[in-house]
Amino acid sequence: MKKIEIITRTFKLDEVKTALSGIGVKGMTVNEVKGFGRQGGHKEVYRGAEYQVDFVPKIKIDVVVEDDFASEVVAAATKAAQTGQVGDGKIFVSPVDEVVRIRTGETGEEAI
Amino acid sequence: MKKIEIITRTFKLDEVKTALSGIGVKGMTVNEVKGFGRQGGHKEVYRGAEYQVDFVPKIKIDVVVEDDFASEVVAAATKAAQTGQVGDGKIFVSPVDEVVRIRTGETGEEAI
Amino acid sequence: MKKIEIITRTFKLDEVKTALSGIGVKGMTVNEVKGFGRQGGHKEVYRGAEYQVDFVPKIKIDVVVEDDFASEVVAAATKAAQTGQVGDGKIFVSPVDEVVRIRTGETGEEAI
Amino acid sequence: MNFVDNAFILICAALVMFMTPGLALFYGGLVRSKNVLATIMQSFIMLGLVSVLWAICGYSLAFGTDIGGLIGGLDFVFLNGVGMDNAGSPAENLPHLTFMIFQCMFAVITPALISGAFAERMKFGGFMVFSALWLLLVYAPLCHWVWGGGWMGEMGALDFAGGAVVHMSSGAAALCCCILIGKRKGHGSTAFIPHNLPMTILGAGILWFGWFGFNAGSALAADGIAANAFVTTHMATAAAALSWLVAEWAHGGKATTLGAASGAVAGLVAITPAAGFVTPMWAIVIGFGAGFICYGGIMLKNKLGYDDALDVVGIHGLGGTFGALATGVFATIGAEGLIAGNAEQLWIQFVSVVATWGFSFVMTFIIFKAVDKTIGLKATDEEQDRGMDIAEHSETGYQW
Amino acid sequence: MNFVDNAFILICAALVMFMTPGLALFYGGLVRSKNVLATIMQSFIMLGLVSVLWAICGYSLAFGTDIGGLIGGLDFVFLNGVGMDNAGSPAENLPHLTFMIFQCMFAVITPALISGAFAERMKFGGFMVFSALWLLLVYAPLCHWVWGGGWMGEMGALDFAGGAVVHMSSGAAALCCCILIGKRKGHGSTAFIPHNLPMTILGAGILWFGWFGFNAGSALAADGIAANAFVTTHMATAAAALSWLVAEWAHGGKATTLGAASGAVAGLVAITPAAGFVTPMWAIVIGFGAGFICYGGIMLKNKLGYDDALDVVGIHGLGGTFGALATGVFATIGAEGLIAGNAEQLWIQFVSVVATWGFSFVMTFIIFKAVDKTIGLKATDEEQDRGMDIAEHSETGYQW
Amino acid sequence: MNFVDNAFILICAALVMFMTPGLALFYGGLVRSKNVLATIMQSFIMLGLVSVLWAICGYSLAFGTDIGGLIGGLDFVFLNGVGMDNAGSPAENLPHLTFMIFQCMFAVITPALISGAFAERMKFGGFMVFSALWLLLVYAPLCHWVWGGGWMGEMGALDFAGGAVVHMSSGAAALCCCILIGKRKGHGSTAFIPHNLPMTILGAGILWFGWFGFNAGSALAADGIAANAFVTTHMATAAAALSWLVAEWAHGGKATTLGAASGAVAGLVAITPAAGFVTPMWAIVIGFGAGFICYGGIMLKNKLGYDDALDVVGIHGLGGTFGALATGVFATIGAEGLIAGNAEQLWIQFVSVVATWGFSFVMTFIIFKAVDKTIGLKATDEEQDRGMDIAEHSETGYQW
Ligand SMILES: Nc1ncnc2c1ncn2[C@@H]1O[C@H](COP(=O)(O)OP(=O)(O)O)[C@@H](O)[C@H]1O
Ligand SMILES: Nc1ncnc2c1ncn2[C@@H]1O[C@H](COP(=O)(O)OP(=O)(O)O)[C@@H](O)[C@H]1O
Ligand SMILES: Nc1ncnc2c1ncn2[C@@H]1O[C@H](COP(=O)(O)OP(=O)(O)O)[C@@H](O)[C@H]1O
Repeated sequence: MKKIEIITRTFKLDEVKTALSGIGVKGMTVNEVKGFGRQGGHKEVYRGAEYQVDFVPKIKIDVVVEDDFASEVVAAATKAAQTGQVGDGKIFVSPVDEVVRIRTGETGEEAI
Repeated sequence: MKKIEIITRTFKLDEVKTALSGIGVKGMTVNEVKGFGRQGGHKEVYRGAEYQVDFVPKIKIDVVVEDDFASEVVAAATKAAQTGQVGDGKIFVSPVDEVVRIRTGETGEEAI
Repeated sequence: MKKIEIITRTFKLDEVKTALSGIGVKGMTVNEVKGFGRQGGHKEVYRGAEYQVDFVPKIKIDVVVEDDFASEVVAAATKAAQTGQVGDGKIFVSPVDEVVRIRTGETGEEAI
Repeated sequence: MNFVDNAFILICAALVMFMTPGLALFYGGLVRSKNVLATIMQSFIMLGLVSVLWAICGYSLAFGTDIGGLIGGLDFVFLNGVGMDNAGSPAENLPHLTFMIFQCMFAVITPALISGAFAERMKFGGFMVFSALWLLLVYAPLCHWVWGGGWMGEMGALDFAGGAVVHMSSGAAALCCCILIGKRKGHGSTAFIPHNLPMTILGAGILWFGWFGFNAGSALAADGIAANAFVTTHMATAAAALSWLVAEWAHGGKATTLGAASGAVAGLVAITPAAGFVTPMWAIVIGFGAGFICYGGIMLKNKLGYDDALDVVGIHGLGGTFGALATGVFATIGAEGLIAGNAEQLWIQFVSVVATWGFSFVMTFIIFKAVDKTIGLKATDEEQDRGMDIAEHSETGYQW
Repeated sequence: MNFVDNAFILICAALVMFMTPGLALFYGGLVRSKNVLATIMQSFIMLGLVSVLWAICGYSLAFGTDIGGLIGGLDFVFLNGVGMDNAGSPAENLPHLTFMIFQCMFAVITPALISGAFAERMKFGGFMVFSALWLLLVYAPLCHWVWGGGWMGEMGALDFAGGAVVHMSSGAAALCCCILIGKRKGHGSTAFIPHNLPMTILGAGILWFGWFGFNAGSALAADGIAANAFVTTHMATAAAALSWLVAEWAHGGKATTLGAASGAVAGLVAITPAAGFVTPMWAIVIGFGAGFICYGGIMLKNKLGYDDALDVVGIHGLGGTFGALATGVFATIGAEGLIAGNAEQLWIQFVSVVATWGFSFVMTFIIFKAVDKTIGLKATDEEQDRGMDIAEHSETGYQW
Repeated sequence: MNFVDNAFILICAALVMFMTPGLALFYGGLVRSKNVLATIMQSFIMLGLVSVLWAICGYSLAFGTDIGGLIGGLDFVFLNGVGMDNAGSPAENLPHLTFMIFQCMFAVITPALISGAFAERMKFGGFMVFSALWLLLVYAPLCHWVWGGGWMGEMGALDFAGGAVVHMSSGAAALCCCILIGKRKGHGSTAFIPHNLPMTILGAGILWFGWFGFNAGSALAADGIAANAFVTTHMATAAAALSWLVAEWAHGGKATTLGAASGAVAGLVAITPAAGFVTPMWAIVIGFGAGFICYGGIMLKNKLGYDDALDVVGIHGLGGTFGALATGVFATIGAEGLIAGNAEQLWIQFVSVVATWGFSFVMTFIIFKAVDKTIGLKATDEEQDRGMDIAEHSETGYQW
């Protein structure tokens, strides 16, 4: 099985969720994160002193899926999250050895 | 080594922590996340307009352990987190190549 | 490619970021987490009742890099985050199969 | 000069002043966290901008010697002749300065109210210019018409504490602005859920508290009328908080905390023109009505689809209008409405409603267009995505 | 009629009104974030519910013509005969409406106080019915007994601003409710840590501020007694904030911010019955005592194990009782207590304490059981897990 | 005795009391979230500590029978002879207790102001001892000098509501403390960004509101002077909020919400010594000046590099000094300044400025050193890392 981590803009959450649901993803886990990258941050001012804030709010969506479903999920997420502007984010795919559904104790692809 | 990600109900944090400590886990890292799954979300109302909120607050507990300790950890976490109701969550196990303890620079199983 | 997860003290964020930027890391994703470990937590008091809070605020920095860049990143992060006191945190390195840059659809090392 | 009344009105002025930070929080809690400061700012800074303008010429335009029933003369510019005794004071019992500053607080909050309509997308620079012009070209004349010796007061329109001057005028301006500026990015597809409802409830609590100064203080004396206005204000507000909950419960199944707060504000608005003219039991009736009507108005907005972000039209526009008409119906104290057999009063109130909406809407339209063409008013989509706090003020509300 | 007193009491009434949103925040900050709105609501909406009931018949039951020392008659239902002058006013110097609305604010906050005991697990619908009944069946009679011409006042019990009427009555009701409703899910195993202490401190600040209206206003005139009540209120509160910190520091090693706020409220409660009767230095003594005693009461709760979520019994029940007895000891102004050689007063105070606790506890028991059987009062475990905000109001407090 | 004035000053005292929780929030929002409670506490607990000390001997040291122009005698220790009538009251029109408690609120907020300078690194125990000593050894004498019959008032120094007594004294103490205690860990390398600006704005709103009691109440009567002080306070504050924004905008390109709040406080500070002596239009001038000057002062701090965490020196020290001198220039009501042809007044003001800064700085130095050597004042780096809330109070501000 694969874990797909989608890091993208916060306001894209709904669109990505809908896209993934649409192709049959049944579950995902979302996290508010801060990203550092080419997009750059912004200036903040505090009583006349300027600070550069390098981190931009992003969301990270983790989805674990069967091996052969992974590329479809990646494609759907890419499509839904893309704006074409710097800062759209990344998708990371990594191996998962085992999945357990806590409620039932099921394991493997059954458990996803 | 293995990374075990336990995604479960927020109020189960203490029980899972105690269970894992009980079998000898020395460290873990916890995250507040939002989950989407079979459990479904809830309705919110804002001045007469209804919104469906699909995300439910969950916690994610990351534990990195030696390979042959992993299944015991998974079993203990499953037991502690189970309520039997939809929404109990998932456990994902994935490979870790290397671990470093920042304080000492130790690596590998020493560092866990 | 490798994912490097650096879990360390919150006030080390800037130093680690600067160190990694310094050796050429172009992007990273940061998360506020709570850590449980040897460092121990603290006592809280609420109207005369004492509670032990086991979790300490930490930050987790995720960086995905090319395979052969990984050890350099780990070394730089270790150096920047080290105070020598219990609670400095851990670095976990794990395999990543694929990376996609959402903006362009590029994949692999191009996309990092 | 009456020292009791002076003490009372000074304290009431302080209470009314406190409403503006209260409004800032009421509005601030309702927006998304990336816009909290910009929203708060658009209320808070009116304390700065409007007060100074009021001293320079706003007060004079509103309360200077009447010119043709339309506007005040320039006698009081730079607070010239506005002194520590009652010389020249429209309220003989009060030091002229006391009267002036009490009125100042009303002027401050009115443009702040409008800002709820275009929240989360208005640029700060343009907003300041818009508000300055609106104060001088809409608020000051209207205030003169009603309280400064102008035609509306002369006609006999009843407006105890600002149903027309404050609430209808800002409601009409809000409608105009939110149509002209257009929707927020994401409107219709994204849910704009309040980021901090406790902050909004706190704001509502402060508004309720301060409104006693607004309405009871409008008696301009610590007499029985003030007592009555105080009681009617409280009772209408209480009733409206309840009826909004009933409406919600009947409509959607759940009574909400925001509903209680919104209902309270609707009740405060509706009783404002009536406070000194009706009895407490009629105030309860007005309050009950206001909760239902303003709730209905917001349902309507959702149907019509314009993006009045924080429901200024539904609450202040509609609530103020209902209150003005209800005053024409239920007035029995120091004036006679329909139930006292004086149907004409209702007609007069109706005229004042139409005139206020018309005047405010048209003038707002002109001012908005002028500022939009010259300085620009709407933030870009990209700025809206980042949030107005960073885009306009280089600040963020919270760091956890 | 005295215009100075009218001005003073109207402003005091506004201050007392502000205490209820203050209480909402004080309580709201102490619960977990998933219950913040439901908790706030149970205070805030009392402004709506109780005020309307007060106008309909609550005021009349409390202050109508005395019937057998037990309850007021129906003379003032629907505020009939409650007017802008002092005709029929229990306070001759005040417009009847002013007296009525000042009393209304006391009625509003009392059931709100109880809600702290069953926080985080009470359903909203049942809560509303419970509170309405409690107001009419417990608060109104008690208020009549003490201030409306009833037997307790006649007996000579001293209660300057509501030690019995407000604090003991709500404390006793709180004890009864939290036993009957049972514990929150997780009680004993989970730590229920406050989610937003700055909000609680803000609430405490507002309470302290508003309480000047509560206690000084209870002089019903802007005289030296009011000045004295103002000063005793402030000094007792200050002393109690300090002594709570000392208790904490001696007991656990750390002085906490919540301790300072809790001590302040304990001091405010304890001085309430005494405010106009004791001198400022005795007020400091009472305050010091209150901090220690209420802290001790909470320790006791932790031992006894009932789940009085926000310590209404420990602070209002115990603090009010201590204050009532202390009044019997230290009264020297306009009344004589033990130190003035009048031991009987202490006995009278003791009788009033027993009667208040007994009456409130028994009546609350009956009302609670009746509502619980018919409508249901406790949220399910599943609802408590999701949080009362979503379960009962379909809202969440914060979105970051 | 005048009942109107009594009513007015009691309400004003309540308003001034409310400023201290307001300050707690103003400061609390500006620190990092791990220090929010400790920061709030250092203001809030002054309500406890200072009030009790004031009753015991502080009031007597300030207002007891003058001893050599330097300090008050012990006539009023334990509030001996401070009663419900005006016997012995420095203000004949007020009950002695009313005068005492109004002054008490000023004493409370002054040491609280200082705490902004050493925020995020001061230990609580030492802070309490430091503040107690500072109150008795710095505030009480200074208060006596200016208002209690001491040499500064006799010399003719004008300080309407506390430019010297409250703001310069705390500003000078702040400068001394922040140099002596040293910088926060991370100063210079880390950005210390406010964790909750809406909380700060709320605090500023409460301060503005309460300050009406501070300044208008300092007329000690509900007369035209009070009305004038009310108006000048509002206008200067409004102007300073605007001018701070202009300074920011000219300097860095963005007007900030914190700037509006900071400017408002700067204006409030600067008008404090002048409020009853200048006309509203000059107040606007003073306010405009204050915004620019205090903004400049903070720029200077950034250059000089001392760690005045929340800018007490820049705002209270500088603003108070500017206001004191401006009073010497613009006074025309009940006193004559430079523009009224009385250049000497400016010289007198100058002397009072130097004396206040000198006295407060030197005394603070001694007290700080003494407490630091015996009890210890600075938190360790490790404690600063964990946060003062956990280290000093075993609490955390928020749990989400
Ligand atoms: N190497 C990386 N490792 C982890 N996260 C990364 C990495 N590179 C980028 N990111 C994440 O992706 C986000 C977007 O990257 P950025 O370089 O700004 O734009 P783009 O994705 O358009 O190239 C960053 O804010 C960060 O959260
Ligand atoms: N495929 C998945 N990938 C990542 N997280 C998942 C996935 N499926 C479920 N989850 C997480 O597990 C939680 C519980 O899943 P859910 O389907 O509601 O119930 P259950 O675990 O009982 O089947 C979700 O809220 C989500 O956080
Ligand atoms: N086995 C583990 N799995 C996941 N996270 C861990 C593990 N061990 C430690 N951590 C994380 O590292 C942090 C520091 O660990 P700790 O044992 O306190 O000190 P040190 O790193 O100095 O040995 C913890 O707070 C926790 O977040």
